[in-house]
Formats: sequence, C-alpha cells, structure tokens
Amino acid sequence: MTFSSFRYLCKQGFKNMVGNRLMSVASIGVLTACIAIIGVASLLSLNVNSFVTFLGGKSEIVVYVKDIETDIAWQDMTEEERTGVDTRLAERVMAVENGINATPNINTVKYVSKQDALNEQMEQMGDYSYLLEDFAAQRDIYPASFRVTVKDLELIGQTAEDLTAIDGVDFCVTSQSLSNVLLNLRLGVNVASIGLVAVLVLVSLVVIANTIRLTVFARRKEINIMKFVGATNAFIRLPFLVEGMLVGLISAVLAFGIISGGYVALLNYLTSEGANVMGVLSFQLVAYNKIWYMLLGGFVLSGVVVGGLGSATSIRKHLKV
Amino acid sequence: MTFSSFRYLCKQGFKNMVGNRLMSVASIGVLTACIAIIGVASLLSLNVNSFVTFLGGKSEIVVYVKDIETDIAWQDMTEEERTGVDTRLAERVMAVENGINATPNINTVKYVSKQDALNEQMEQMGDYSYLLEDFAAQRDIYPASFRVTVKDLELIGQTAEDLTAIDGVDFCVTSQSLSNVLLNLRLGVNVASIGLVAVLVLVSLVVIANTIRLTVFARRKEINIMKFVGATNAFIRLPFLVEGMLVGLISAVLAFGIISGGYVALLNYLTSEGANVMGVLSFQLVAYNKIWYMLLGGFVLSGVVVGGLGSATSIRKHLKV
Amino acid sequence: MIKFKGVKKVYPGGIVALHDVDLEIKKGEFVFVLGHSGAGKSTFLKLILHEETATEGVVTVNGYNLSKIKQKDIPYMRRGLGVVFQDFRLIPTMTAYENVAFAMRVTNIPEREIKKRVPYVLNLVGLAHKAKSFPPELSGGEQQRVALARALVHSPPIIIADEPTGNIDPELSVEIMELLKAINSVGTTVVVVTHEHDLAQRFNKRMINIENGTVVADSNAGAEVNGYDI
Amino acid sequence: MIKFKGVKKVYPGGIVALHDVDLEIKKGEFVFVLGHSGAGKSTFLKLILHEETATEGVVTVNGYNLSKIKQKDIPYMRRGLGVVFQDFRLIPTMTAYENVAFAMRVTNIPEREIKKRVPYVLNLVGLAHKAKSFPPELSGGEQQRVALARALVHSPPIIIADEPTGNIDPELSVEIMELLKAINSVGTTVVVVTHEHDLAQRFNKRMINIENGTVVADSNAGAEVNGYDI
Ligand SMILES: Nc1ncnc2c1ncn2[C@@H]1O[C@H](COP(=O)(O)OP(=O)(O)OP(=O)(O)O)[C@@H](O)[C@H]1O
Ligand SMILES: Nc1ncnc2c1ncn2[C@@H]1O[C@H](COP(=O)(O)OP(=O)(O)OP(=O)(O)O)[C@@H](O)[C@H]1O
Ligand SMILES: [Mg+2]
Ligand SMILES: [Mg+2]
Repeated sequence: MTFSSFRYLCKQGFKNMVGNRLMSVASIGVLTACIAIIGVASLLSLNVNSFVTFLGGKSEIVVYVKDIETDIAWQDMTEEERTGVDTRLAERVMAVENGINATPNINTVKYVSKQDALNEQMEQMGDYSYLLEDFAAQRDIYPASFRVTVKDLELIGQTAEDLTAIDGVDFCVTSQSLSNVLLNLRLGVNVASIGLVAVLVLVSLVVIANTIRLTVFARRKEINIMKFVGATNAFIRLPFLVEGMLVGLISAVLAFGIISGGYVALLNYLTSEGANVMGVLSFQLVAYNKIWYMLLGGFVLSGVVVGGLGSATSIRKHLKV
Repeated sequence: MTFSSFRYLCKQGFKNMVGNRLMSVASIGVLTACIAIIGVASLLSLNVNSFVTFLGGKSEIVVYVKDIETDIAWQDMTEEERTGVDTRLAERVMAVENGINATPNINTVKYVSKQDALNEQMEQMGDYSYLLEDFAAQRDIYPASFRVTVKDLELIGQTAEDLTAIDGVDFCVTSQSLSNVLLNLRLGVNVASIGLVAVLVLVSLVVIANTIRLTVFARRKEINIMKFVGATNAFIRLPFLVEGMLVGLISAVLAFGIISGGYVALLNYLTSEGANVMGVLSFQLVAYNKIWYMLLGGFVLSGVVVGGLGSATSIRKHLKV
Repeated sequence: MIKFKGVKKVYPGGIVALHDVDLEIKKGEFVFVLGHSGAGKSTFLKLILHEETATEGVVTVNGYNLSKIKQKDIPYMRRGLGVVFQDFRLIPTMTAYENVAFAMRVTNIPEREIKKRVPYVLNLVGLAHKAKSFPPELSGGEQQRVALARALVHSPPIIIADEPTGNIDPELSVEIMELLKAINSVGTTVVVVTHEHDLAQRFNKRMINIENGTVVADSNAGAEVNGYDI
Repeated sequence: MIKFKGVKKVYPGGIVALHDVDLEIKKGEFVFVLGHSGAGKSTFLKLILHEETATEGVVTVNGYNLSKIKQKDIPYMRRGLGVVFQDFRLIPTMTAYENVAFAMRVTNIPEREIKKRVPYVLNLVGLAHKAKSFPPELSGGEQQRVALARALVHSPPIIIADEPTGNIDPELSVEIMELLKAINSVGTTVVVVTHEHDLAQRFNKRMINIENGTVVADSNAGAEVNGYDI
C-alpha cells in the first residue's frame, strides 16, 4: 500500500463516520455507555481498595509490654526501688521497640505508656471515671503498649504472631480501633465489588461486540462490492479500522466527560454533607486529580482498541467472497 | 385489520426473528446484557436496603432511668430503707416502660437492670474487671436502662428526643451496639448504590434504544418497500412489535437464568465461607426464593415492553414515505 | 384517473427533473412513456406514487390530490396502483410467492383467495417453478417478473411499469406486453415506461415522449415521435 | 484469457444453472452472450468473477485456475477484469466520481492520474455533469453508465458487461456498444451479455448462445442463432 492510498483510506474512514450519521451516533452511544459503565465499575473498585487500605491503616495491633515482676507492690517500694523498676522497664520497652521495627509488614509504631493507658481508660469511662481515680496512684493497672499499624491487612494475623514472639512482649491484641464488624464487612464489599466489575466488563464486551457486528452487517453490501472491484482485505479494512478507532476515541472522551463530571459532583456532594457521610468515617474518596489521567488514558486506549479491532475483525466474515 | 391478517402478521414477526438470525442474536445479546445489568443493580440495591433495615434493627437507643436520689449512701442504709428505694425505683421503671411503649417508632424494648449493667461492664473490662469487684457491692454505679430498637432508623433522632422527654428518664444514648462508623457507612453505601442503579438503568436504555435503531436501520429498505405496496403503518409495525416482544421475552428469560445462577452461586459461596464473610455481620443476603418471581416478572415485563415498543417506535421515522 | 397540472419537480441540489407537465390519462387507457436516459420518466412515475412530491402544480391520482393527501390516506391511494419498479424493490427476506402475496395481504384479502390467485399470477409471468426462491436466488429477468406479478396480483385499477422488460429477452418482452394489453382490455389503465421504442410502436397505443423534463410529444396510436432514429 | 472446461454449476437447492460448458475466449475477442431469462448467463459471468465457484470442471481466467486460486490472489485476479453488473453494485455512500475512482484506488494508482482519468471516462459515458451525485440520486440508465465507467476506468485487459444497456434507450445503447468496440479494437477482450439480439447482430461479432444452462450455439460473425424470431 502506498502512502497516498493510506492517507486516502484514513480520510475515507473519517468520512464514513460522518456520513453514516445514524450508525455512528448509535455506536458511539453504545460504546460511550459501555466505557462509562466500566469506568463506574473501576472507580467503585478503586475506592473500595482505597477504603481497604484505609482500614488497614486504622487497624492496629496493640503490643502489650510485659511488666517488670517485683515482690513488693509499687506503693510499698522505696524511691530507689521504683527508679530501678522504671529503668528496667525502659530498657525492655526499647528492646521491644527494636524488635517491632525489625518485624516485616509494619507501617507505623506508636508508644503508649502506662500513664497514657490509664488516662485513655478514664476518658472512655466518662462519667464513671472517678472510679479509677483511686487507682491512678497505683502503677500496674495498665501495662505499657505499642500501637502498631500494618501495611498489608491480609497479613495482620502473621504479623501479630511475629510480634508476640518478641522477647518482653506479654500478648498482642488486634483490631482494637475498628470493630470486627467493619473488618469483615470490607471483605464482603470487596467480593461484591470485584464481582460487579467482572459482570459489567463482560456485559460491555457483549454489547460492544454485538453493536459493531450490527454496524458492519448494515454495510455488508458495501464491503461485498469493494471485494468485486478488486480491493484487498487490508484496503477494505483500513477505513473500518480508522472509523472504529475514531468512534472509540470519541466515545472514550465522552465517557470520560460524563464520568469525570459525575465523580466530581459526587465528591462535592460528599464534602458538602461531609459531616454526615464521610466525616465520621474520616475516609475520603480517591481525589479526582489523582485519577483523571488514568481514567482518560484507560478509556482512550480501550476505546480505540475495542473500536478499531472490533470493526476490523467483525468484517472478516464479509471479506470472504 | 381482520383476524386472519393479524395472525399472519404475528407469525411473520416470529419468522423475521428466526430469519434475521444475526440481528436477532445481536439484539438478544445486547438486551440480555442490559436486563442482566439492571438485575444486578436491583439486587444490589435490594440487599443494601435489606442491610439498612438490618442495621435499623441493630441500632439501639439506651434510655437511662434516673436513680432515686437519697441523702444516705446505699452502704449506709438500713434494709428497710433499701427496700423503700427499690420499690420507688421499680415504680419509676414501670412508668418509663409505659412511656416508651406509648412512643411512636419503637420496635423492641429490653430492660437492663443496674446489676445487668455492672455485669456487662465487668465483662467488657475483661482482665481488668477485678477493678470493679469492690464496687459490686455498691449500687449506684450504673443506672438501670432500656435498650430500645426503632422501626425507622431515619427517625432515630426524633425518637430519642421523645424518649428523653419521658418523666423519670435521665438521658438517652443512641447507637451503642453498632459503631457510628457503621451507621454512617450505610448512608454512603446507599447513596452510591442508588447512584449506580440510576447510571446502569440509563446506560441500558441508551444501549437498547441504539441497538433497536440499528436493527431497524438495517431493514429500512424492507419497510420502505412495504409502504410502496400500500401497507398501512399498523400493518408494517405489527410484525416488528411481535419480533421486538419476542426478542425481549427471550432476553428476559436468558437474563433471569444468568442472574439467578449468579445469585444462587453467590449465596452458596457466602454460606460456605459464612463464618468469615457474613458470620460476624450475622447479616444474610435476601433469600432467592423470596425474589425470583419478582425478578422474572420484572424482567419479562421490561423486556417485552422495551423490545416491543422500542422496535415499533423506532420504525416510525422510516414509515414516513 | 391520473392528471398532471402545471407540474414541476426540482430535486434538492437544484436539478429540474420535470417542468411544465400538463396531461391526463383516462380510465382504460394504455400509455407508453418514452424518453432518453435521465429525461424524467421515473420521476414522472414517482410523482404518481407519491414517492416524491411535486415542487409546483398538482398531481391527481384516482381522485386523490397528492399535494394535499393525508398521511393516513397514502396506503389506500397506493393500493389503487400496481407498480413495477425500475429497481424491482423486492423484499429480499421473502420468497417470490410471499413477495407477490404481500400485495394482497395488505388489503386484507382472505388467505383462501391468496392461495388461489398468487400461483395463477406467478404462472402468467412464467415463474411458477420459482415460487419458493428468494430474490437473491433469482436471475435479473426473473426478479423483474416477480415484480410484475406483484403489480398485477391484486387487480388494481391502474398498472404502472417502469421498464418492465429491461432485463428480459425480446421474445418474453412481447409476451409480457401482450399480457398487459389483455389486462388493459378488461378496463385497467396501464402506463408503461420503456426505452424500447420499437416495442412500443408495435402496439399502436398512445405515446408520451419526455425530453429534458418536459413532454415534447403526446401522440395517439402510431403517430410520429421525434428524437429517435432507430 | 478465459477458458471453461467441463464446467457445471449447481446452486444450493439442486438448481443446475450451467452444465457441460466448454469454451475459450481469446485475447482481443469481442463476444456476445445471448440467452433467455434464467438461461444461466449471469451465472456464467459469476463463475468468471469467482463470485460463485464451479461445482465441476475448471474455469481459468487470465492464467488463474479459479478452482485452486488462493484467497489472497482473488483481488489481483479481479483487477484484471472490468465488470458491469446486472444490478449495478454501486456503493450508495460514494458519489459517482468516487465509485469510479475506487476501481483505480484499489490498484494504488497515484491521485494525480485518477484526477485526470475519472472525469475523462465519466465524460465518455455522458455523465460528466453527474459526477457529484450519489447513486440513489441517479436515474436507472445513469447508474448503469456509472457502473460501465467503473469497469473501463482502470483499463483492464478484460471487460465483462451484464446487460449494460438494459436501462438505456436504443440510441445511447448503440453509442455504448461503439465505445466497447473501440476499446476492443485496441486489444481489450470484451464479453457482453445481452438479450438485445438485434443490437448484437448489428455488430457482427462472435455470439455464444446459452439455453437451459448449456451452450447451444457458438457462432462467429453473423452466423445464424437459434431460438429467436425477432
Ligand atoms: N433523488 C434525486 N436527487 C437528485 N437528482 C435526481 C434524483 N432522482 C433523479 N434525479 C435526476 O433527475 C433526472 C431525471 O431522473 P429520472 O430517474 O426521472 O430519469 P429517467 O427518465 O427515469 O431515466 P432512465 O431511463 O435512465 O431511468 C436525472 O438527471 C437524475 O439524475
Ligand atoms: N443464488 C442462487 N441460488 C439458487 N438459484 C439461483 C441462484 N442464482 C441464480 N439461480 C438460478 O439459476 C438460473 C440461472 O440464473 P442466471 O442469473 O444465470 O440467469 P440469466 O441467464 O442471467 O437470466 P437473466 O437474463 O434473467 O438475468 C435461474 O433459474 C436462477 O433462478
Ligand atoms: Mg428511470
Ligand atoms: Mg442475468
């Protein structure tokens, strides 16, 4: 094929798209709808994953440090003895901290002293905190602990085991800050969301394939005539390829516009009502400026590939004359 | 139109569907996909709503009954004095219970005595419950309360106000059993799910409309010829109507099969892994035997209406010759 | 039956296909319409059929004024016509039989009658053995004869044929013209567009000669017609 | 250039359209193919074009054995033919100019040459003024002439025309036949299917007469041909 006929065929593809207005509008409509669906599905899954990561960041392992065992109660100790116990505890805490830092899958580590623990508990008890006031003077009520967040939530069990094995650790408690309910919910939501994405992608493919087949079917005569005039398959296919790619490109851009608009509107809505919906969760949807180029890129790529290859391949059967 | 020609036209519609195999397969494919999408969306929204109702059932208002004010501490009272206080408290509790039962939007009411409350708190403190043991003998640590569930979660704020206004009520605390996080999450999920359903329905309509337009477009010549032979619009339209309805019916049944299969498989999966996913939530997806007839009915109705009316109306423009 | 009064037809793009056409075709007439390629013959028929509408003037068919005809009356007006189109216009998804039967079905004729009449007409045009073939399986001449059968089958008061013998050998053409003449002799109005001047002349009927969009000659039986030297 | 050896064509459904066909058309010949409607003339051409394949026997065109031709060679074989189809086969979404130019484009002829040649050929068939019209905006005869222009434009060694004058008046038909004769005189092989026996006889060329699917007469210049009485 010479360059001039290549240029001609590309131009022809463009002309066809403009000329077959009804078909173009119909297939752009369908393709836009399908890409938009896939977009919704991906955004859903993206946000669910970001939510899972968020949960991961919130899900703590509380590592309790073993108290120093003494024969005498704290109250009955001399000042000197108390300093000795404190020093030994401080050494143990440091050793545990080093052990934690050497453990894989650790994200953040926060130290909670015995006094911090007591204060926290008193705060939680609210009106009834006076009950603990008497104990405030005592020392061993609550042990010192580390609040550890993990990188990969899936591995939290293994990580807890690793941490328990550290010398000087009494025991570990997982998921203190978020209820177990929530932790299990995200599994359910994630399964459902992946299922939904899969179904939607499948449906879109069926719809796109059939639409392109219909479009080509409506022009089978044209293809047939070209064959009888001596056109090679490549020569006939190229304008369809270009047309399909253009239809795909336009659909991608349209779908991008729709999805972007919708997503930004949703973000705005959630921010305006933020206190109600997302405020308490303190979870934010993935920011628009972090994803728009991925969306656009993905849409354009899939639109052009599906549109172009779709039409080029579905004329194959009409080329066999 | 006579009956015999009506019968002929219906038969013709059936024949057309069989004859235009490519077009029928393509449009059945698209329609099935779209109905299936709408089905997925409805099931999603159905389950989200059932989940919301479930949350409503779990969300409690704790109504604290004002303690009887006395000048002497419980420990220092005589047995007689204690009985007097107990009797007055019992009367107050009964009055509050009547007040609660007279309040609208109440679902279940459960009484928690002062002792129950103490036991509960001790359980919660786990290893540190010994701290409270000394207080067990005391009486006024925790007040008596009612755990009230509501029918309509949306009105929980109003109901809490109504309950606070009852004579003998100290104060009310809402959502004790489920974290606020969860309560707010369901609003977010519900908004997202309704949005998704709306988008999917819209997309499906675009896809269906365009597919039907394409199908009719591919047969515009046939329609045109019929006009020139003197066929009335009704005469031309009827076979298209029948064909469209048949395509819709077949698509509806196919979509029903797919969705039913998928849903039952999901239910089975969730039951088999139940302990992990749904066990903790103790929430069940809506049972299949409660919805299949609604699904089938809805699918068939929408398939037949969309298919029939869709093709009948989109030939209109080709009838103007 | 058919009346043109000051008719002009301009196609989009400014092409004047017909102008200043005034003529009347009476019930029971047999008329040949002659003219060069692109003269406006098919346009003349398209106006009668309300496939195109006159830009100026009035076309009247079977009592219907086509400038003012209501959308819902158009099918009934067309049932009064039996048309052989130059490009056949057969429905490719129906057999030859069904294509012909269709013209009867639209007028709600009972199935019993259709079953008698359609084979008879297919036989008239020599296609009884092709009743079950679909148009793409028929030769050019066979398709043209199916189109003719469809035009005759419901015994319309007017038969209009655009080059009905363009794809048929001379022997068969004569037979078909004889058939049309026979149909005409029982009172049916027949309008035949043809470029086969010889054939027309053999039948000694009225000839309307269109040149460059206007009627240049309208002669009865055997009158001299200009523009042909064959 | 074209050779049939023991060719038989049976369509699905058992219709024997051609049988026992043995003939050869040599380079530079001018051949008329005659026969009644449905005799098998178009089938004969469809076999040459590899639109249909022979059930039995061998068809050879321009050195290609069509029973064994590879899929990828078919376009190149077809470029050696210029065909006027009985049903025209114009692309409705392209103008007359583009329809004609298309036959040159497929062979990668430079645009410069296309711009010179296409208007020239359109002028030859008398359609220079309709270059920008789309097929549905053309009269029957005009469409047929666009199809003819497309067959001529890339100067193929063989020209095949299926009833190229079926929609054209006798005057113009003669002109077109003269055109084909002129093209033939510079060495192009021409095969014309026609039912216009008169026209064929005027030109005093080889005539192949097909009846009921077989060649019943193959005569040179002016030889007597059976079956016609006009
Ligand atoms: N839809 C249209 N748009 C524009 N021009 C048209 C249209 N239809 C026909 N014409 C032009 O109008 C003129 C008359 O066309 P018409 O079909 O009436 O010719 P005709 O006499 O039937 O010719 P033929 O014998 O070749 O069929 C022609 O020049 C043709 O190109
Ligand atoms: N695709 C097909 N399937 C079945 N039968 C066919 C098919 N094409 C043609 N025929 C039959 O084969 C026979 C020869 O057809 P063909 O088209 O070759 O005739 P023809 O000589 O060109 O006639 P005409 O002059 O009417 O065009 C006819 O009886 C026709 O009905
Ligand atoms: Mg015409
Ligand atoms: Mg033929």
